[in-house]
Amino acid sequence: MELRARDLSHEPVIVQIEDLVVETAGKTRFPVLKGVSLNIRRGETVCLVGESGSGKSVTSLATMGLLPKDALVVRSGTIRLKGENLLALSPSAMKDRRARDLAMIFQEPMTALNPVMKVGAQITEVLDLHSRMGTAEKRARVIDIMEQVHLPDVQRIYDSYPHQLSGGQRQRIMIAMALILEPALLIADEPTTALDVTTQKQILSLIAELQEKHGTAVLFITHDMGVVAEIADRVCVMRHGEILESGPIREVLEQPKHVYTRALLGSVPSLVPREARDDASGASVIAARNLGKTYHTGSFLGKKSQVRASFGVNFDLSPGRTLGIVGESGSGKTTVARSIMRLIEPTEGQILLDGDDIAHLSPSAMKPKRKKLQVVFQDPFRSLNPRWTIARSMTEGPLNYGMSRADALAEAKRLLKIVSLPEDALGRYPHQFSGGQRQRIAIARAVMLKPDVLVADEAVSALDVSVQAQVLDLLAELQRQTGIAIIFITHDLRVAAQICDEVLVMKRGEVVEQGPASRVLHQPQHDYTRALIDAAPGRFWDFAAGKPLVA
Amino acid sequence: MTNIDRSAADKPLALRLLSMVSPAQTGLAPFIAAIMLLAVILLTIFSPQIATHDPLAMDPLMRLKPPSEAHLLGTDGYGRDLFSRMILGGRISLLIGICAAVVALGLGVLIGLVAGYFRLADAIIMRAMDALMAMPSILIAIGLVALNGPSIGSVIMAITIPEVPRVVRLVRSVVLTAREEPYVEAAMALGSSTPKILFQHLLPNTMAPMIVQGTYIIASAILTEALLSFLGAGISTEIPTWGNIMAEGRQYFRINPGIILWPGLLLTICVLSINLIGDAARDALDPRMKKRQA
Amino acid sequence: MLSYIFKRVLSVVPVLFLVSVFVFLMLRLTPGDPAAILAGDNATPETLQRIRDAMGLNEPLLTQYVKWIAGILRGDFGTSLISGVEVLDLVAKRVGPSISLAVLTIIIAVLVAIPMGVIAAWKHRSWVDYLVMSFSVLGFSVPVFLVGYVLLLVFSVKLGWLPPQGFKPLSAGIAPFLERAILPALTLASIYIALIARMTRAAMLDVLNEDYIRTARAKGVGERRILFVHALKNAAVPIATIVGAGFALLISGVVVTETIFNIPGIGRLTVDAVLARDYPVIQALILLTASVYVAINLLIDLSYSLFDPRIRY
Amino acid sequence: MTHSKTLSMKAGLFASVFALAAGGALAETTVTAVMHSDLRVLDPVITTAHITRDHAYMIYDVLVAEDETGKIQPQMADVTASDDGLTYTFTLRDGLKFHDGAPVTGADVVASLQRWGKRDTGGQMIMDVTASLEAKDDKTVVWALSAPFGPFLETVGKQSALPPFIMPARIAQTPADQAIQEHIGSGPFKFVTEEFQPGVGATYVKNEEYVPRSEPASGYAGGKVVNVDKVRWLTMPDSQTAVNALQSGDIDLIESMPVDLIPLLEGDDTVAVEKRAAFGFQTMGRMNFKHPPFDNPKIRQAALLAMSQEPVLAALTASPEYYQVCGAIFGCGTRLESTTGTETLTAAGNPEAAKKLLEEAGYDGTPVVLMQPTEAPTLKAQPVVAAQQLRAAGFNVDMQPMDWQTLVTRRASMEAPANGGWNMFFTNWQMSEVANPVISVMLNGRGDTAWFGWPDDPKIEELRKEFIAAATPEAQKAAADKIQAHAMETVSYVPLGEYNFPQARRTVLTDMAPTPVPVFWGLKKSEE
Repeated sequence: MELRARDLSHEPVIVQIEDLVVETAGKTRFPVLKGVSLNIRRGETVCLVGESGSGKSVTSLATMGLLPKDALVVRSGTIRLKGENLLALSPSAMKDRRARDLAMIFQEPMTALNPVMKVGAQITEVLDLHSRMGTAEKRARVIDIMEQVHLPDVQRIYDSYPHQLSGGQRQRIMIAMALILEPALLIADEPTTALDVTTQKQILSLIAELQEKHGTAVLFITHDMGVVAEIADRVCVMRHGEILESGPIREVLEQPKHVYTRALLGSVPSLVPREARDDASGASVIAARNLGKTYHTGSFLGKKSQVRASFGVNFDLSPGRTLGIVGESGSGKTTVARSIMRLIEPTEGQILLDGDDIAHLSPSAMKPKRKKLQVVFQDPFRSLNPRWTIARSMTEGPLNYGMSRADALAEAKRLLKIVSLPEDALGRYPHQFSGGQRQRIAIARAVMLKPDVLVADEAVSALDVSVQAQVLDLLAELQRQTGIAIIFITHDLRVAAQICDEVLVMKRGEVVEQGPASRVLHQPQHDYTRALIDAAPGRFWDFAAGKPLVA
Repeated sequence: MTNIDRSAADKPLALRLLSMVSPAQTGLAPFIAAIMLLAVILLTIFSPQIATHDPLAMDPLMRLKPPSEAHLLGTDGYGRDLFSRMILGGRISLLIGICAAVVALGLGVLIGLVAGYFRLADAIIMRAMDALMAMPSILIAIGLVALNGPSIGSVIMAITIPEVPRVVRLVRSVVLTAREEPYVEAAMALGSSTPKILFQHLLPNTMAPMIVQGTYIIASAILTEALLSFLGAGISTEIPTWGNIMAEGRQYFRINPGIILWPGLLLTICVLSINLIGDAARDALDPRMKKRQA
Repeated sequence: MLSYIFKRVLSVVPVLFLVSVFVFLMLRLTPGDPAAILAGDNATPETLQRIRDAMGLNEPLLTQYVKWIAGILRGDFGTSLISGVEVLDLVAKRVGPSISLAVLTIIIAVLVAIPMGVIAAWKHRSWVDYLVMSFSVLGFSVPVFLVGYVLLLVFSVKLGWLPPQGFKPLSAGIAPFLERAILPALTLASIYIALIARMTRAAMLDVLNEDYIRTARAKGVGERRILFVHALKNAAVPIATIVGAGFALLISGVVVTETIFNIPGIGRLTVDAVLARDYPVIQALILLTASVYVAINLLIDLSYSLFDPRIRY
Repeated sequence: MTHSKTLSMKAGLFASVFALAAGGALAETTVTAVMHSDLRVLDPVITTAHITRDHAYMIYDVLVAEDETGKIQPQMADVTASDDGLTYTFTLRDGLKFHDGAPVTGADVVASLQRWGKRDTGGQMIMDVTASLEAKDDKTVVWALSAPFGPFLETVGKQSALPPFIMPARIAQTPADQAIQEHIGSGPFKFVTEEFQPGVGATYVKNEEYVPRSEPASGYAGGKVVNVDKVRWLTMPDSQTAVNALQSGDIDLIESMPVDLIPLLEGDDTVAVEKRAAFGFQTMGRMNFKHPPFDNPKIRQAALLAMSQEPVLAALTASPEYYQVCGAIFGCGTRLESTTGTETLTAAGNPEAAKKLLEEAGYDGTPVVLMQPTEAPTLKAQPVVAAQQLRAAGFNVDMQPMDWQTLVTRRASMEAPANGGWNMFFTNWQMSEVANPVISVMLNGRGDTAWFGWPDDPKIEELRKEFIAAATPEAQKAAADKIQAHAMETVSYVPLGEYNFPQARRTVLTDMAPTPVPVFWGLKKSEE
């Protein structure tokens, strides 16, 4: 696999956006897009890449004519589709163009389909609106497109509701719906972000396949450089409503001109595992022995059922080292994290903290142990009590363990400095900070108690890639200074590669592979691990270095 | 990556409440409502100063007089000055509303916290609440007034008790949701005790919905008081309320519609303002809490 | 599905049991003596005592409760202490007007409120929206009897279009029924419309923000189809819920409306019975209304699966 | 209101001509009336409620009855008295039949009288002196007394509150404490049991079998000729609804028309508002003799001094046209009228004198618990006005609102006010119920067996015996005067004046009897 390098200059320009300016509606106009221009040729894929708030989704919605009308308005510019200015069309004419000439698929396949309509009907609706086919003909056409997107058991799925399908299947339905009338332009707004990597890979190749077949122009919006490397012909890097840089994919990846692009590429974690560190002490600070959790559901009348959320987890972790637990959604990795934290009580096995089994301790017996075990959660917006000042949140733990308020505050100040936040942050509330800052506060709060073990549950997944890098650096720095052991739960192999000494790969509650990061990521033994690594987008490219990876 | 804008819900309560006073934020309606409510409250607070007559002084020989200079809105069936009774009546009605809200919230929060946090109590408490909700509130209220006699206290109790299950359900659901919040789990990890989590982390979460619910209870309590009076289970005529003024005026509606319409108008303005402010508070406090509990 | 229904029906039993206990205790703790009411002005204490004995009011509470429940299980709700008429008979004669009034009200309310709510959500923040919202807040804020009296004054007294009071059953013909039922139904509907319109609007606003509505727009679906086909069905569950929950509101409205328009329904029967301490009648009525309330909400719960295929039992 | 009788008669005539032309003559005539209260209790012996008595007048007949001058006349039976006044012989007239077809016999009469005698105050007094009460044969009943009972016929023939109605013996054998289950009489109307709905109304149909007396109707006596097919009583808790219904033609009669609403009917010639009878009601307050402060006669007198009738009456009845200030406990304009001791009551009261008396009596501010019914239209105003008057005289009044049913329960409690008892309440009597010392329950002075308030007053009992024993009208009057003076001195109760709510009828109703009890024989309804 390598970067695309097709010459499409002979193909006609399908869509041409010129100087598009979008502002917020109302009296105080705030510019959201400040003169965006781009064009896409037939059969070409243009990636709009940028972090949150860069304006990439607004560009796509403006093109579809779907801007929320009481919030955002187009001030100036043109959007030409096959020469026709879409912005000048009447609402009903625009409605007519949608699906026929330009179509869109969205990020969340879980919510983008109407939950109360059968999926076949939802695809058929497009034909109802834009064609005059007979019922049988419509059905045949729908079945055909469903087959084109490689859905299994098409006849059954035709009569299914969205909730009866998997995420990948739903996204295929979305694609079928978008492409059934063979529009000239397909806008894909983060269509794979919510999917697991293995599904993501399938969807990306499906889009490429259909593009090839129908010559569709694709505007692909993503924040993921890996995805960009997989599919883009050309890239436009956006920030703050402007396109900073655009060009053929290879040009942008190899010789980024803009400093922001360089920074962005530099923050993409590499899939190359970190250099192995010596296990200095050898003594494990925390260990799991055959740990498992089974949920029992059902009531006295209903059938009883069991869900084995996780089982057979074993590991040893010594101070100063990091264990990664990697898996897709539903793999049970979070259950393991919560069991270790004793936020839930495991149903089998042991958790040895400094050699003591804490798996079944009562809340009061657990209290002295909690000091040594701290946690950082995924969502920085929910992990701090919004009603408490930072000072109150940070001192909560130490006060629980009898530290004086003054000492706790002094310690909080010291740690804030370490996580690069100003001292006056103490008096402020969480909403006054950005996501990255909050996550750093959450980390500082966790280390206030000088724990031996820190569990980071998807602690960087909700962050933009540049912020992600900062937080990972911070964790590494803390580990270097304090010798804390870190259990890092993630779905992202790149992140795992970057910071883990050891990796434990989970699938459906079960550990399928376990070992030093370098070995697991380089010479995966299990098929699943291999599939995961295979599916990691852009794995052939070293973004920081701007060159292909040599395996 | 797209972040959902949660800023509105994350700000502390006071800040969020402040935002609702600004007309630029929420439109004019809450602003006007606040002014109207303030006017009604001032009118009732200063009713002794504003009243033209002693609202209790009766003169049966001067009954049911039409509006005149001496009696701005005329007189009632005992020859008492309607205007003076109406503004004093507002005071009692508002007092009943506020007391009912405070008592209902107090009881509801206490029971709701227990139900939300302790599994065992939950099943029993919620069945009892279901039973209370299944009984028509107005009938419970009439029954309770009959039980305790129509004093202010018993009317407040009668209005309050049917409101309690709604508050309990709300508090319980807030507690159940908040329990799952990462910051609550973080607090557990930080070694905070159950009472500390209950009262310092979970209880404040109920504040925003409780403020909103409280305004709605005030509004509905004022209406219920009027209904109780109308059905003959209200407070004594010696203590004027909007409800009993209207209830007494009911049979004279065709003779002098003002006896019902004026207090009715004032009551409507007051309840309307409180409801609008409740809506605005809800929008300001929690944009996600769109659905009004029925 | 069947086992779910069975479980839900079973779960109603403890609720109704608690209702029966609440009602029984509330009444027996209430001062007021049916014997004194029956005996009238000239009764001596001795006579009262003998009448109470004859009515069984001097037995221990538990005995009275057990007798009552045992009677209910046999389908015997007792006889009115005051008029001596059988409670079932008394209630049966009164149920008709209340039910037809309630049904008419719900029909009017749903027909008016849902389009109102849908349009308000569609024209969010326009004058239509503000108008609908103002109306619905107003609906919550005006005492029901005030609405009733104003309607009565305008349409019956001043304009003379409609009779001012009374009730004709549907069996007497649609026109005579509507003639007398329309004003009370409108009175009752005012608050119900407010409630449903408000919930419809809120639910529709939620739904209209959903991704699949954006998907539909991206397919080129027109506004009307988006509102009534895509959005409304998704908003149906909260709307159905509020229709059920609003039933409680309807009951208190019925009590008042029946008084104003002199309709011989169970609302008035209940108030009369409470004021007369006619225990068997009150107990039966509250148990009945509570059962109806629980049953309606049960049905609505079960109906969710009609609106939303994700809900399966 | 009718201002021109001829005009409305003409209108009525036209209407009936039109109705004839339309073939309406065959149509049923139904009179729909809104009575003063809801009919719930159907047994006329178990309760004194007026509405139950009115119901009884529809379906039952009585032995003897008052004519319009108050004289007792035969109705079901002729009656002869022996010279010594100790034996009364009743002879039933021919053609009397119960609604189930059975003839009325002496046995039925005896059983009915005996049940009545257990419950009615007057009846009890007669029963105290009864030697025997027997049916000699199917037609003859002989009532023998052991001592003369002056007002015997007046008591047996009284119009209120518990007249002795005649019902079949099998029904009359129901114990007097249990309500009867069957409603069968021999009166001019039959009760339609299936259509009886407490809280809604009751229906009566003409008793086709009834044979009226041949004399013209007079008061409750004479021929009870029924000219309509059906009478429906409707309950309307809201009097304004009733007025609306009257104007819209839904109903024909409002028995008790609130005076305040009369202006609504002005200018409507299809409706007439009129007083039904010369005598209306007496409204009164009763104090509790058992508990402080009203156990002290001086304080009772102070309360009497504090009060004034007119404000009470005005609040109750609105217009002087329909009320009358009157201090006579047996009623103004009656044979026994005396107003001794009520001079301040019928004037503006004398709060100053009341204050002085209170001081003298050493009133210590003990609260006076005044029971106020909140929902009974003819009873809720009195305590409110009285409370104001008592307060003006220095009483510490604790007015406790409650529904009427709570009040009737609570007034039976002999406990201290603090323990669920009371100090004062108010009620109303039809004038015929207080017309003499035998009938008037407030004048019973037998302590714990007396009426609520329980005065232990041997003196008044003596005076009542004197009245019963009085042989001549003059002697009766003299005894009654003494009772009035005594009652006011000890303040047996506080008469607060007389009022008379008018009735409102649509003018299609004609020939209504001017009796205090609303009876439905005699009246006619013309087609509109």
